Amino acid sequence: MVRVKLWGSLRALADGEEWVEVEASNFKELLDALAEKYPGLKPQIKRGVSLALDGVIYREAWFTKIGPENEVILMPYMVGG
Amino acid sequence: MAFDAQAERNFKVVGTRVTRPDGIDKVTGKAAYGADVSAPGMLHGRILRSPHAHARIVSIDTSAAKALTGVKAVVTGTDLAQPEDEAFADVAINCLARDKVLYDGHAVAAVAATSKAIAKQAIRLIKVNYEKLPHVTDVDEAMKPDAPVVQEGRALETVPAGMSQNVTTHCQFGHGDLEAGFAKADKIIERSFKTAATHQGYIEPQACMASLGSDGRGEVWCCTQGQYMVRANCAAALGVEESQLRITASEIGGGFGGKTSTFIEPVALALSRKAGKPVKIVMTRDEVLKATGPTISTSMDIKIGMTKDGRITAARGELRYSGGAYPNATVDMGAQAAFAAYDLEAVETVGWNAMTNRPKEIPYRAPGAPTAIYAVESVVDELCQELGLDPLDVRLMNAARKGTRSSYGPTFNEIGLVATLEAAKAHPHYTAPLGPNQGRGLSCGFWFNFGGNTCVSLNINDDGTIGVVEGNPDIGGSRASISMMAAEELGVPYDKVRTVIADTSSLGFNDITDGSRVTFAVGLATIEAARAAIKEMCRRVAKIWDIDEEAVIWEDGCAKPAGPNAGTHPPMTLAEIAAIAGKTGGPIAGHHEVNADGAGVSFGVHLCDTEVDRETGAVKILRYTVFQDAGKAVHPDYVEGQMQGGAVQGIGWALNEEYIYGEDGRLQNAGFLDYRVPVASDLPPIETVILEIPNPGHPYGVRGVGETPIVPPLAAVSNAVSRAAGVRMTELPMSPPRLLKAMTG
Amino acid sequence: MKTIPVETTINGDSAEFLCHADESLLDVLRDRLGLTGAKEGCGTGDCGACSVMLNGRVVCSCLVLGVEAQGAEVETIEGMANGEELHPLQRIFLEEAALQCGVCTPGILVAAKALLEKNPDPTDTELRYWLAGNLCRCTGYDKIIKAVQTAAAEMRSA
Amino acid sequence: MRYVKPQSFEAAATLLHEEAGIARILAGGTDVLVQLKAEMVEPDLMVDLKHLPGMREIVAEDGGFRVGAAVSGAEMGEHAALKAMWPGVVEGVELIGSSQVQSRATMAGNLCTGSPAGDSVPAMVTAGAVARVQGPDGVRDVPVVDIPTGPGKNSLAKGEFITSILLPARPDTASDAYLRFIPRTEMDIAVSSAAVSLELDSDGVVTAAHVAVGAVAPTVLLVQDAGVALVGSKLDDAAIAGLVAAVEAACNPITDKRGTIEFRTKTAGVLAKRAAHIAYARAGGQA
Repeated sequence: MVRVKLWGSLRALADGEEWVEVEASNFKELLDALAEKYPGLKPQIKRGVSLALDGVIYREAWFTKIGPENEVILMPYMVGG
Repeated sequence: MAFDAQAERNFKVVGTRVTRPDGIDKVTGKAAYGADVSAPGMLHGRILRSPHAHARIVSIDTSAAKALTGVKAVVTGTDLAQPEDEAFADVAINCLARDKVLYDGHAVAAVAATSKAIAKQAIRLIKVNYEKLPHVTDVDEAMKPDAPVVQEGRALETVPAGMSQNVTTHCQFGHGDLEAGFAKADKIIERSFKTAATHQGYIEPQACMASLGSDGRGEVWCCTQGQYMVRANCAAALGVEESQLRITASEIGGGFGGKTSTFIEPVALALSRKAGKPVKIVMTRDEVLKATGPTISTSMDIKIGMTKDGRITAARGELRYSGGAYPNATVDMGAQAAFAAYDLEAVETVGWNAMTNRPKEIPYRAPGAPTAIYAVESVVDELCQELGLDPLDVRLMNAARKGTRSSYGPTFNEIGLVATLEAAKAHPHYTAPLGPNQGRGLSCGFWFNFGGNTCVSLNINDDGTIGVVEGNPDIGGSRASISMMAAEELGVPYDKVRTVIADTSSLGFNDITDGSRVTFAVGLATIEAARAAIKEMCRRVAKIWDIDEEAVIWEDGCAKPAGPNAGTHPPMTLAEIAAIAGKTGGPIAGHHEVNADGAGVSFGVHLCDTEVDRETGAVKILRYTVFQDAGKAVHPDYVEGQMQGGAVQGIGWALNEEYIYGEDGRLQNAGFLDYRVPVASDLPPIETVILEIPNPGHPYGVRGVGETPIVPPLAAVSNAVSRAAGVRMTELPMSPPRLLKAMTG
Repeated sequence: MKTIPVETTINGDSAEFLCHADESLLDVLRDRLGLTGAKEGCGTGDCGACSVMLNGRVVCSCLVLGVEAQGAEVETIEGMANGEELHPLQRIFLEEAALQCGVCTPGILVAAKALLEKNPDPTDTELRYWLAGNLCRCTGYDKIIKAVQTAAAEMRSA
Repeated sequence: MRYVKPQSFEAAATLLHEEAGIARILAGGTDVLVQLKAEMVEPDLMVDLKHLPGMREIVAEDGGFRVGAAVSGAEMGEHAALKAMWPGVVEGVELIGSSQVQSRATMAGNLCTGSPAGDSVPAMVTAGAVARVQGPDGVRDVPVVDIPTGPGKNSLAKGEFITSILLPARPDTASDAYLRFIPRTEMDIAVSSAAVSLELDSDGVVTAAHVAVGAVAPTVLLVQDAGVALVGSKLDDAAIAGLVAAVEAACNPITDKRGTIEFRTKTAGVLAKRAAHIAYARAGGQA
C-alpha cells in the first residue's frame, strides 16, 4: 500500500480524506487506483497532476517506482513562464 | 538523472564566460526575428479587433472588404475548427472570436492583402454588428453572485455550488491546526492586498509568416517560445495533421512566458489557405498589449501570527486571481508558492480564479508566485517592524530547510534558502547606512522549476567538430550553455561545437522554453547524447585496437586504453576517430530523449534600498542586490543576466506597470508611453551574488534560474517603500499618486 | 497613392528607392531596402529599437518619413562594423554579455555610439539618461551600461 | 497623402490655406507620425518646412534669441548662450522625449500640438516668448501664451504656421527654471509641471516673477497671483506659501490614467516651489 496526500480542494472529492491509501508500485498504478477508488478525482487526473516523490516533483513519469516507504504527494500540474 | 558522483569536478568549459554563438548576428543586425523575413508573393495580414469589453457578435459583413482590389482573403471565427479539447478550443476562439467577444481587443476577423495599406483599408470595410453586454474587469466584482457572466459552464468540479459562474478554479493547500497556531501568537497581522495585471513587455511584438496549401501542408516561421506548441495549436485550430505542419522558430525578441501561446499563426494559416499565398502578420504594440498575455490581476488576504521573538505560529492566505476571460489555473501555482519559504506548523492557502473581461492570461515568469509572495512577505515585514525584530533574522529563524514539510505538501530535500539568507546577511548591503526618507526592503522568493520533454541529437562531424540539434528557442543565451555542456562532456574546445535549434520536422517533440527548463533539461539531454556518442567512439576504437570495449576510456577528448591495456596504444583524439568513422561503421552520433524531472526548487533573496519624495510620492531605487542559488552556473554572465532582468521586471511591477481599464471596460494604456516599463535611468546597478549549491537532479548540478528572480522584487520594493514612507503599502503598483495619498492621508 | 522617388545615402553608399508619402523611414529600410536590423517595437518612438542616424543625429526611424531621407545621410546598424571588424561597442557587447534576446541591441548600439561621439567619457547617469529611450526588457540594463563604459574607455585610449 | 516641400513661407501659407482636406505641418514629426500610426489622423497633405530660411537657425536678436521653428531640442541644448540666458526654457525643451526624439522635436511643434502637458510651453510662457506666425495675409507676432486654446487646439487660423519663436532679452540678475513630475525618470508625459522666471535687484529681492503651470488645466496657465506672491521677497516661507496657494488655487485638472485631481494640484504647487528656488539661485540670489 502507498499513502498519498491529496491537496485540500480535492478532499471533498475523496470522502474528505487528506491521506488516502491505495495499492500501487508506480505512479500510473497510483493514478489508476485513485481514479477507481474516488471517481470524483477522475477529471483532475485527466487534466493532469504532478507527483512529489520524497520531495522531488515529477510532472508525468508513469513508471516511477514508489513504495510504502516513500512520501507521495499529489500536486496540480505545474506550468511555467 | 542524478548528480555525478565525481565530487569537486574540475570543469574546463562550464563556468567560463565564452562568447555566444549567435552574438555576431545580433550585434550587426543580421539575426532574423519574427518580422524579418518575407517570401515571394507574400501577402500582408491584418486583424480586426473588438472595441467592446463584452458583446455578442450578431453579424459580420465582410463583402465590402472582399470586394476591395488587392484583398485576397478574409477570415472570421468560423474559418477555424472547433477543437474538442478545451485548451485547444480556448486558443482557437482567442485567435478569432465566434459568438461573443470577451475583451477589448479580442480578434474578430482578418484580411490578407497585397500591401499593408490595402489590408488596413480592408479592415475598416468589415462591418460587425455587436450587441453590447454588461462587462466586469475587477476580480472582486467578478466573484459577486450577480456579476456579469463572462463564460457559462466553465467551473471545475472543485468549485463549490452557488458561486458566480465566473469562478472557475478553487484550490486549497496546507497542514496543521491554524486555530491553535494563531492562539500561540503574540501578534497577528491580517492585511488585504491588490495587484494590477502586468504584461511581459517583450520588445519584439508577435510576428509570423505562414503558408498552407489546400493539401493541408503548411509552413510557419514565427517568434515563439515553443515551435511544437505552435504546431499543436495550429493543427487543432486548422483541423490539419501535425506531421503536415513544419514550424520554424525565428530568433526571439523576448518572451518571459508571453510567447508560450498562439495568437496569430492559426489566423495567418487560415488566410493563406484561402489566398493560396504566404501571409505575414506582425502585431502592433497596441495589439500586443490589448490581446496577448498579461499576467493575472489579484486580490489577496494574508493573516500571519508571530511570537514576540519572531517565530511564525500560523499563516493563512486567500488568493483571488483573475486570468482574464478564460478558465485559468495560475492561482494553483500562487497558492502553492505563497508560504514555501517558511517552515510552518500550521498553514493554509486557499485560491480562487474568476473570469473577467480581460485578455487571456499567459504565463509570465514564475506565474502566480510573485503576487502571492508579495502579500506574504509584506505581512512578515510588517510583523518584524511591529515587534522590533530584524527581518533577516526572522526569515532565518523560520526558513524552510531540509526536512521541512513544505506549505504545498512535499518534504524538502537539500534546499538553498538558508545559505542564500546567510549570504544576504553577510553582504555589506545589509548593514549599509540609510539616510532620511530612505528604507531597506527584503524579500524571499521561490519557484518550482521544471524539466520536461526534451530531444537532443548530437553529431560528430568528420572534421572532429560537433553539431548539436535541440528544439528550444534560445531566449537568453542557451545555445552557448548547451554548446558548453557538450564541449565539457566530450572534452573538446567550446568553439568546436555548434548548437542549432531545429524546426518541428527535424527533431522530436520538445516542451516550450518555459519553467526555467532549458539549461537544465536540454543540458541534461545533451550530456546524455554526448555520453552515447562517446560510448560509440570507444566501441569503434576498441575494434581498431582489438581490445574489449570496457578497456577503452574517454578522457580529455581522447579514447585511451585503460586497465591492463593502459599505455598499449597512443590515445586517439575525437577528430582522429571522426575522420575514419566511415571505415569503422558509419557516422557517429548520440541522441537522447527524455521527460526530465528533478529540476529542483529554487530560492532567492533580494535587498532593495529606496528613497521616497514625501511631497510627490516619487520613489527612487538606490541600491539593489540579488542573491540566488543557481546550482552550477554554466555561463555566469547569463545567470547574472537572468537575475538582473527578472529583478528589474519585478521593480516595474512594484512601481509603475499596470493594466488600466476605464468604466467602459476598455484598456486605456495600450502603449509603451503609459504602460511604463523601467527605463535605464530609473535604475541603479543591479548587484548579483550567485550561490552554487549543486542540484542533485542534474549531472553537473545545474538548476533553472530564469523565473525565481521576478518573485522577490514586488515585496522587496514594497517593504523598502513602506519603511521609507512610514506607511504600509498594500496595493501594486505603488504609483506616485497612490503613494502620496497613503503618506498624506 | 503615388510613390515618390528618393535619393539618399545609406551607410555611405548612395541609394534610391520609391515610397509612399506616409511611409516611415523604418518601413522603407525594412520593407523596401532589406535592412531589417532596425526593429519596430512600438511604432510610436517609445522603445528606440528602430534607432538610426539621420544626418549625424540619432532618431527613431519610425518617427521619420521615408521621403525625409531625400539628400540625407542615414546610418544603420548594418553599417556599424567595418567589414568583418566589429565596432568596439559591438565586440564588447558580445564579450560582456550585454544582450540576451538581442532585439533591442541594434538600437542601443546605434544610440550608444551617437553618445560616445558627442561625449567620449559619460558618467553612468548621463549614459542611463541618454539610453532611457531604448527599452530593454531582458537585461535590467546593468550589463549594457557596463559594456558601453568599457567600450568608451577603450575608444578613449585608442 | 501628398508630401510637399514649398519653396517659400508665402507659398506654404497659400498651399495650406487652399487645401480642402486635412493638412499637417511636418516639423519634428514626433507627434504627427504617432497620430498617423494610431490612425488618429489621416492627412491629405503633409507640408515639410524644415528647409526654408531660418527654420533651423538660432540667431541673436535685440539681446534675446530667435529660434527657428524646426530647431530641435538637441540643437537648443547645444547652444551655450541660449542655455545661459533661458536655462528653464531649454531644460523644458530638452525634457521632451528621448535622445532620439530630441534630435527631431521642436519647441514650435510642442506649442502648436496644444497639449496642456507640453514640456516646453510653461517656461516659454514665463519667458514672455513671442511666436512669429506666417499666414496667407502675411506675418504677425503672437505671444506664446495665446497660441494654445485647449487640448489639441490652437489659435492659429487656417493657413497659418509658426516660423520662429523669440525669447526676449532679460536682465543679468534674472533666470528661470522648469520642473515636471513624471512617474519614471524619463519617457513620460508630464503629470504636472511648473516654470518660474524671476528678476532680482542687486540685494536679491525679487522684482518681477512669472509662474506658469502645465497639465493642470486645458491649457498651460500663467498664474499671475503666484508671481505677485514672490515679488518683493527673497523667497521666504511666507512668499513661497503664497506661491503654492496661488498655484493650487489656479489648478483645474482632470483625473485620468496619469494622475488624479488631488495629485496634480498638490504636485504643481510643490514643483512651482522647487522651480522658484532653482530660478532664484540661477539668478544669483542668496536666500
